[in-house]
Amino acid sequence: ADQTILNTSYDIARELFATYNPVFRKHWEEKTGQTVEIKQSHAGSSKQARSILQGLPADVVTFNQVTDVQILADRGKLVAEDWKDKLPNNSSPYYSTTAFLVRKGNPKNIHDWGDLVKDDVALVFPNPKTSGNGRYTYLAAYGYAQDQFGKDATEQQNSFLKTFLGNVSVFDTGGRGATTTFVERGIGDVLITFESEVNNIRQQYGADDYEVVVPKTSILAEFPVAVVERNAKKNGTLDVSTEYLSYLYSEESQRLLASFNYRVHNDTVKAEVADRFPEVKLLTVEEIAGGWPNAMKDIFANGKQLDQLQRR
Amino acid sequence: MPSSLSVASAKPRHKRVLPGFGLSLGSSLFFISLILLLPMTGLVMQTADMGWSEYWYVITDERVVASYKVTIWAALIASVFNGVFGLLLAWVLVRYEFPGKRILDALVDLPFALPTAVAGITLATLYAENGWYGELLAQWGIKVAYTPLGIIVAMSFTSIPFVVRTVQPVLEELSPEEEEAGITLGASDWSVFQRIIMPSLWPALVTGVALSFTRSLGEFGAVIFIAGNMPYVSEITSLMIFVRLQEFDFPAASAIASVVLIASLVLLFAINIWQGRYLKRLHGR
Amino acid sequence: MASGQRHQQRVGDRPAVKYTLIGITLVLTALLLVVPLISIFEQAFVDGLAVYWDSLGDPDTLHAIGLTLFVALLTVPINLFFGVLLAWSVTRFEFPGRKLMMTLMDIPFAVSPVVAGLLYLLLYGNNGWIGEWLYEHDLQLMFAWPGIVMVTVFVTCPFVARELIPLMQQQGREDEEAAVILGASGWQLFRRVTLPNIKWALLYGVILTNARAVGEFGAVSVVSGNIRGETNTLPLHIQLLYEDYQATAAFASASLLALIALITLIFKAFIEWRQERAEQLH
Amino acid sequence: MSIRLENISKTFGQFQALSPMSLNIDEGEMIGLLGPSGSGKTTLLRIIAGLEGANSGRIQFGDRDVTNQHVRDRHVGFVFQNYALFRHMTVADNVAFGLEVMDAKQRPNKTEIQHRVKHLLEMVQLGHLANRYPSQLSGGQKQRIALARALATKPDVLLLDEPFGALDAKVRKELRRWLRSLHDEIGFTSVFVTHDQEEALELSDRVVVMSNGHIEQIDEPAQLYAQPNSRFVFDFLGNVNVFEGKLTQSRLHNHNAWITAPSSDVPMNSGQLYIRSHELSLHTEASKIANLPLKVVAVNPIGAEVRVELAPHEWQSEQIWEADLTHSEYDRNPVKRGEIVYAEPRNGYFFRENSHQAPEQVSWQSRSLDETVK
Amino acid sequence: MSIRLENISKTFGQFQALSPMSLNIDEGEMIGLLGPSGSGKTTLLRIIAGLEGANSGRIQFGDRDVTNQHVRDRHVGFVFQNYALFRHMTVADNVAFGLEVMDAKQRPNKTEIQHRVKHLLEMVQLGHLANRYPSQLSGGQKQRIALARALATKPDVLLLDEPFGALDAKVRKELRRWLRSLHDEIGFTSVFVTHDQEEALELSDRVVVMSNGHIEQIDEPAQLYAQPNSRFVFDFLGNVNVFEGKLTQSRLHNHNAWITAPSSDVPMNSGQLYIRSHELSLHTEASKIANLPLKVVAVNPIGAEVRVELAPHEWQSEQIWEADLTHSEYDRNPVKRGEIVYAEPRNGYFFRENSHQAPEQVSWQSRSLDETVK
Ligand SMILES: Nc1ncnc2c1ncn2[C@@H]1O[C@H](COP(=O)(O)OP(=O)(O)OP(=O)(O)O)[C@@H](O)[C@H]1O
Ligand SMILES: Nc1ncnc2c1ncn2[C@@H]1O[C@H](COP(=O)(O)OP(=O)(O)OP(=O)(O)O)[C@@H](O)[C@H]1O
Ligand SMILES: [Mg+2]
Ligand SMILES: [Mg+2]
Repeated sequence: ADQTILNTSYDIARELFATYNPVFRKHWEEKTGQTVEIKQSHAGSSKQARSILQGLPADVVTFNQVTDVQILADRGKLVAEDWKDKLPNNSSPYYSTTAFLVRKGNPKNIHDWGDLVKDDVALVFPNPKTSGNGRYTYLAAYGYAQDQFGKDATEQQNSFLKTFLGNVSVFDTGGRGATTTFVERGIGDVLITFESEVNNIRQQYGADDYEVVVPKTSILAEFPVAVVERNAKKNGTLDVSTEYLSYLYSEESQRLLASFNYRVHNDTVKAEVADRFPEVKLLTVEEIAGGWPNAMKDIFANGKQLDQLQRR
Repeated sequence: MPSSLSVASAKPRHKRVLPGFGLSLGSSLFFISLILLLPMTGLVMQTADMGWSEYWYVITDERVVASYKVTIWAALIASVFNGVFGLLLAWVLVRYEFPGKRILDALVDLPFALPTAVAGITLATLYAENGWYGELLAQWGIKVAYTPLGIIVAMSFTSIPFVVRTVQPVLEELSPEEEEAGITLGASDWSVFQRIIMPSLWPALVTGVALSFTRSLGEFGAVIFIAGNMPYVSEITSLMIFVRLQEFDFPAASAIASVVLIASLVLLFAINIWQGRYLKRLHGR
Repeated sequence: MASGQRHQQRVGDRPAVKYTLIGITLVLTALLLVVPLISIFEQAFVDGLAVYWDSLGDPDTLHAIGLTLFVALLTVPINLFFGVLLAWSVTRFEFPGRKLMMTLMDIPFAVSPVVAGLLYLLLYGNNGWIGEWLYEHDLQLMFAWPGIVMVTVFVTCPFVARELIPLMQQQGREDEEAAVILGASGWQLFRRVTLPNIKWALLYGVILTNARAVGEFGAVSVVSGNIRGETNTLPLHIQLLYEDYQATAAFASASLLALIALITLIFKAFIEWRQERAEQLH
Repeated sequence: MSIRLENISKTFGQFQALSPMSLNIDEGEMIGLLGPSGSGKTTLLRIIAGLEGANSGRIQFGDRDVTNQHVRDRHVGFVFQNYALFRHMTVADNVAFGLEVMDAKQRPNKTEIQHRVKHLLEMVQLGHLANRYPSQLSGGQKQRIALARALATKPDVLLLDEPFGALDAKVRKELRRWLRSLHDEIGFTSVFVTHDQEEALELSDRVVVMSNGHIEQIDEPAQLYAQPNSRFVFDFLGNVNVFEGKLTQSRLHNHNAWITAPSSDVPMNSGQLYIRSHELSLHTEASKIANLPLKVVAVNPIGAEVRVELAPHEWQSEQIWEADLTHSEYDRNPVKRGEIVYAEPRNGYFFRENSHQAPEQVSWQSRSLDETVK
Repeated sequence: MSIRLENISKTFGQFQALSPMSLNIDEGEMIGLLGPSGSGKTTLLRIIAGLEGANSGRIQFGDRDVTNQHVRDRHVGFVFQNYALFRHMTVADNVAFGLEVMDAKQRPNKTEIQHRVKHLLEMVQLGHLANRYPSQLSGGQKQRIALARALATKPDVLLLDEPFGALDAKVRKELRRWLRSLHDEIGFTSVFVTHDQEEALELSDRVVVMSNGHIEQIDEPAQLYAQPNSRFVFDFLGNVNVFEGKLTQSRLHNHNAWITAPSSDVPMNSGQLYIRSHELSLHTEASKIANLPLKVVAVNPIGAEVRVELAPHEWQSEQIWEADLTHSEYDRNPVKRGEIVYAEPRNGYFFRENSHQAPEQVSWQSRSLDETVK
């Protein structure tokens, strides 16, 4: 190959990019006549960010955590300060939201966040401390509470969240672990995870045993992408890297992304798959917690809101 | 003759008899420094960045302290269980002949070879309430997976070879005569075991249990899949380190890691010294 | 007239005790070690043999197997070499700090593998003082195979020495002194007198080192970078497959690891058996 | 307590360690098992103790058939070759062990045990070492502690495996005496193993000589010495010179050397003449009795006797000869290294060629045989 | 090659294993290091070999100062106490080892090595065992192989640590003779360690008696036996009876027992009289020379002499006495167990109370001292 780039991505995107890469390779060859080889690295996105900071020579990142890209800009000046503005939609070619997976027939009758704090409902979702997925879940619940009880009703919000956290049976460290716990170990009544993953699970474990419930309010989970400019420059792959990310916005790519159960921005594709993605009121992190940096600082940091609510 | 006197009184330089002192000690020091100690400087430098009070604050965080308790208790129970089971395994492997002994011997090392995550997932599969063991145990009202009990199971699985492999050689070396002496004096098998065999096994057994204990303190992969990771209940210290890493807080992660490391080293060193004393009593010099 | 009677003079040789203990051990081992092993294979074969073979034939899996063996192939000789020297210096000479050295040797047992990986990362990663120098000279240690080898060496380094030290202490240095008096040089001494005496322990150390090197996950995962087809070792690959909802493929690979381990261990048992037989012959 | 072994045999795998043998030991007797390495001494002792099971045969202690009894119930004292003291226990604890593990109903109380231990330690003259560990004791001290431990439970039978094996001559001798007096005082029946003929002869009431898993001879020491009934026993009891000769004209010939048959009433034949080293005298020329030219190899005038080593001169013998002279004999004829001397036997034992019978005693002296042999 | 030790001393940590000592060994001499356990014999031997470094002092082999030379370069043969044969090599390979590890330029070629090994094995009479492994040999055989191995490189100095320690009396004696003849034949200088006085006296040209890291005495065997210069040496050489008495009226008294001073030219004093066991005669009543009533404890009429054990009767001695009688002496007065007899010394050695001087020889015989002592 004329050029080689390394795409560093979150752990469950292996299949996705394994499908996207040949598409892009063809596109790039048509466009420039050059061949490109794309290497993939998959692991938890925080860990990936850490690795890049310590020298993993990634050219592009495709994460499921805005903070993890941001840290590359903040700590290592590896990514442009204004990376969010480099590509449309906050540099998020696709997005998803937090949804529920319940057992067949929805025996506990779960329809929205409010149903999750019932006494006899056991929840499974990954640990917000270790997993982006978990943080989204927590923020979504928080957003619902704000929505429900009013922005200032801190006490009610807290008591809701406390019960919500108290209903958790198992805190796995990652989304996949939580899934296994729920599906294979048969623990819990509701698995809370990304909508995209919920569909994955149904494909993997059979559509019949589980039902997806998408709550009326939820959170906008963006899947940010960025070029690691310092590395790309060093490797001389800036152009192809940029194109690798831009091309994710093409109609062909968006269709591909939708087929992996992600929500996309391209209107044509959106219309095609509308039946699969019910309307939801999507709150942004900005709206719920004043943006990721604040969320991390005020909610997830050591001893802050989450810790306080979890205290015995 | 003054000249010969002065020669005679000069302290002779004695060359070491066996070759390779310089080479072996040099390489060992080099190896230990490069592979073991140099990386430790990373830990030291990370923690040195924070002040003492901050260090103290990080390592005494309420949730972290809770995790110490869980981890230490679980590791303690797991290593004590391993002490008993490992001793039994070693005993059976050394003392008896039976079909399948070699396979049993080989199986002992299995936990070393399996990636810890695989071990964790597999154990979780077995002990979950819909797993082979979980179902059985559920009838008795015992839950293992996703409780502190699960932590113990995972820890003891990953560290059992330490006990077996340290006790086994010592048991093999044990002379039959002391035992026979005990029996001719009229002692029952149990008193011989307890009063004659065990005192000779203690050093090895304690070392094995200590190694198993320290390994359990540090275990992560196998435990998190089965622990449930509930705050204050089933969060282990390694998870706390992992959380700090996820938060990109390297100094805090290093600080907590240093607590575990120092505790382990102190324990091992103390045991080395104790063992030296104990053996000295048995062997004279 | 009594004939052919046997007495049980060693403790625990009474059949009741013996078979109870063997029974308990076998049951416990079956429950604690064998069933998990079976469970791995069961999950590997849920979808049938064809799927099993397919998942092992995947190029990424093949590469991961190759890389894992390559790492083990480098790690084992390094640790063998230094392990022997370490054991030699500790058992054959008296010097201040000997006890300390023996404790330091156990550091890898005391350090959580993830922390071990982190230590290396902090030192050789871009933020470390060595790392910066390495970056400037375009030397990629971390997130490439050298880093993987380094942490694997770290994690497995005590095994050889730990196997050798008790044996060499017990054997004493008289044989070697005899050889020196007869004029043997250092190398001759080692090859012709020491090595034949310690070869079984050495082999055992190698097998443990190998088992652990092949199976190491935590430390390697920190420094590997997880680049598919490049720095993914088999344990990492298993993790990846699992995360990616390819449980069957993951367990197929895991079963392969278990198999590698079992084969080396059975190989060990075989060699021990041959040794015993040889001993009985003379 | 008397001990009765009937047809005891033992094999290890294919190897016959003991051929069927019987042995009766009287109450209060002290029996020495003597034999070269590998002759089965330890095996026999362990079978008596019950530490090893016999393949066939029966063992009785007094009237009690103990064949199928466990070691524990045979109630014997056993002293191991290398002492087998419990390394992690003090001397006092070692001695107390046998008492402390007794059944609760038989066990003396704490102070009683302490008292007994103290007494035993004083008996072995080591009261001051009660709190030491075995590793801090010398060989002789260890040995005594091992004995005290074995005696603590007042066994009727005491078995000792090479009790003085690793000690130096002085300590050995002391302990030997001490054991003998203890034996006579307490009156237990004892069996001990040794490969030292002097020890066996000096210490035992009767000696059992073993070789290759057989009993070669059982006799009182003096009897054994006077009438060894095989070449093996003779050889093993030591210090013997062998003259192998062909009978011609009532002389035994070996090349140029010869010895006359002492008198016609001993029907001599070709065969081997065994002569103990103190039954030789040395002369400057051949006598009527014998022509045994020997070259003096070494002279060792130390102690009660002068030991002269001699190499056969112009005739053949497998081994160097040795003559033990009294100082006065030596003074009469002070031989020097390198000299040729002529030996003359006083008494000897004759083994016929190709025969496994007991030897015939021959004497060239006027003094009657009985007296010499006593 | 002669060996010269000057002011050699050695400490292990705080413990002084050897106090500064000097020793000259002539070329071709055979020296025995004799002493009780822990007296530093092995340490001294290892220092000569270079296996241990001395803390001070100088060692010369011939004209060569080897103090700072490595073991390898000292070119000595060393036979270890427990042989230290290479377990995984055959007998032949063991013997060949020293030759095979020589520098390429010095090393004999393959066939030459084979030849030499064969020769050596024949020399130790074990040619037929060339292909066995050490574990298949008996103790005596191992010992010889260890010797052959040490001799293979033709060392000028041969050092042996308790070469006959673990063997039985018969084998021991045989090997002893064999070693002596080998020594005389090849002519190396040898130093061997033993704790057996008989062995030391019989085998060595000179004996070095050690105790507590000191050299007590260096002398030829006969001289050592005749003139031990300290209580320690006397005691250690064995079979000695001690009479401790106060001088009153030219008699040494101990309770009711007494011994007269032999003649006025020996200025006697209170002190200890050492009498060897063959220097005693037994009588039915006290004589003018001595009144030493003793009770016969045991009579052992075996071998060249009759050994009688005696307990002091109404006086005090730390140990049992022993008298070695010739058969004719015994026949004249055949004492019985339990009888009271009166001993009379012939020769003795007198150690003054509170003095560390060499003893004075005393004799009650008409025969001159020189003759007795020879
Ligand atoms: N457990 C065993 N297995 C096989 N052979 C044995 C065993 N114990 C003893 N033997 C063999 O039986 C024979 C007699 O052994 P035993 O120990 O009784 O000899 P011993 O007379 O005590 O010799 P030593 O003086 O060397 O102690 C020896 O040839 C020995 O090798
Ligand atoms: N490496 C050592 N460290 C400390 N002490 C030692 C060492 N080697 C010997 N000693 C001590 O030095 C003294 C002399 O020991 P050495 O081995 O020379 O005695 P030995 O005369 O050979 O005794 P034995 O007859 O028991 O072999 C002993 O008290 C011994 O404990
Ligand atoms: Mg024996
Ligand atoms: Mg010694």
